Amino acid sequence: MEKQILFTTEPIVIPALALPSREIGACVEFQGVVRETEQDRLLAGLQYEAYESMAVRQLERIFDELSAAHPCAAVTFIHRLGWVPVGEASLFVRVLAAHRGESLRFCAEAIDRMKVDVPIWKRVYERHRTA
Amino acid sequence: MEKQILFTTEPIVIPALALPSREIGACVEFQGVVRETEQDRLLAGLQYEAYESMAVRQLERIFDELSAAHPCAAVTFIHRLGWVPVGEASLFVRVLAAHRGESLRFCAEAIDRMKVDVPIWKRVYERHRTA
Amino acid sequence: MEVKVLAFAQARDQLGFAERLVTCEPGESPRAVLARIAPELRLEAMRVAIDQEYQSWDVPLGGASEIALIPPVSGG
Amino acid sequence: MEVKVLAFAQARDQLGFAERLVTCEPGESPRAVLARIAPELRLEAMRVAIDQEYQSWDVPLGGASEIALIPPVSGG
Repeated sequence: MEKQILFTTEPIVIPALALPSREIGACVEFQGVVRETEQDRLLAGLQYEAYESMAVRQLERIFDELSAAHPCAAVTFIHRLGWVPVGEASLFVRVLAAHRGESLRFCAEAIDRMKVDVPIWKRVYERHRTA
Repeated sequence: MEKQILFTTEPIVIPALALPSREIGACVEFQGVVRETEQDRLLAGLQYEAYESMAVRQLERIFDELSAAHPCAAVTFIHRLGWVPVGEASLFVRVLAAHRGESLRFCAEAIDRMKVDVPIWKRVYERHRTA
Repeated sequence: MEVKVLAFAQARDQLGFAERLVTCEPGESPRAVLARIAPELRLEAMRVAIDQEYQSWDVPLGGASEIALIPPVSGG
Repeated sequence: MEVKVLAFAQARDQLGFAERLVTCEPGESPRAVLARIAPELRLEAMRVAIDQEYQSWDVPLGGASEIALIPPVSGG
């Protein structure tokens, strides 16, 4: 499958959708957005960092493994690094496949696995100190 | 939840993303695209029709029921009617929620249920007759 | 009373119309109405909606204004 | 041989550096290297990667050029 993996310190710009073939029947896009409230704390935003070279390698492996289980044609993964204010996207994932089941499962499982194994970290910055 | 349901005979124009609150953490978008090959037939496109007033009513009920199981803030549903050529989208669904799990499950189940109960029909138009 | 019968997709092809006003009795079921106006139609292959809600083929029409013939749906 | 030790997130806070070159023996494990340069560090709270692959804390470094301390990840 085609794999595009990008880390950026700029606001995420969603790439224009280009279908790689006439057999694409499903396009799933996921955006993860920084929320104001996390565990009863009011945030101003989150600070992200990554071990980029290892993260790319881990993501490629995860995508290859998932693609064997849920055949998909292409995945685009963009993660923002540095400061991300509330209301802006920290993550964008697009999956193209022939069928919706595969594309939705691939997308869900890719994010689940990223949250377990891919070396990316966020730090919470509170808006108001409560203690 | 906010529900926006639209049928259109024009190519689907994806509405600009507007977050209804600072507690949206997940945005899922699904596009269903007409594929060239379906069950070994080469298609030029599909012709869609709907019983629109009933379809809207069914979709509203499905969205309300799913929202009880998977709390989400907003859903946008756009289905194209009439002729849709290969490579163009017949369906667009956007779901906004606090959490990714709910948004992805809502989106997947909404499409599954649409395919069972919502009065929309497609007809296949072959590009080459094989018999 | 008059009831509007709507036919979609293959049901429209088979009936040869998309919409027709039919005179009915409130005690009649959709099955009875269809047996009268389209005795050849195989009802097992489709569902019926009365006033935009799926119903049994055998429920009385009551004050309904619309019957729709719903062949297997295929949106998406 | 020299190995680059990388520390991310809380590991960096605890170690006080993001990157340091450390002289090691090929037979040494990451656990042994960390015991030498940061004896206070609680290794149970984090994973280690050698040349960008997760490994056991007790595997010998061999010809590795990079050790990374990976606290629990939280991307997304």
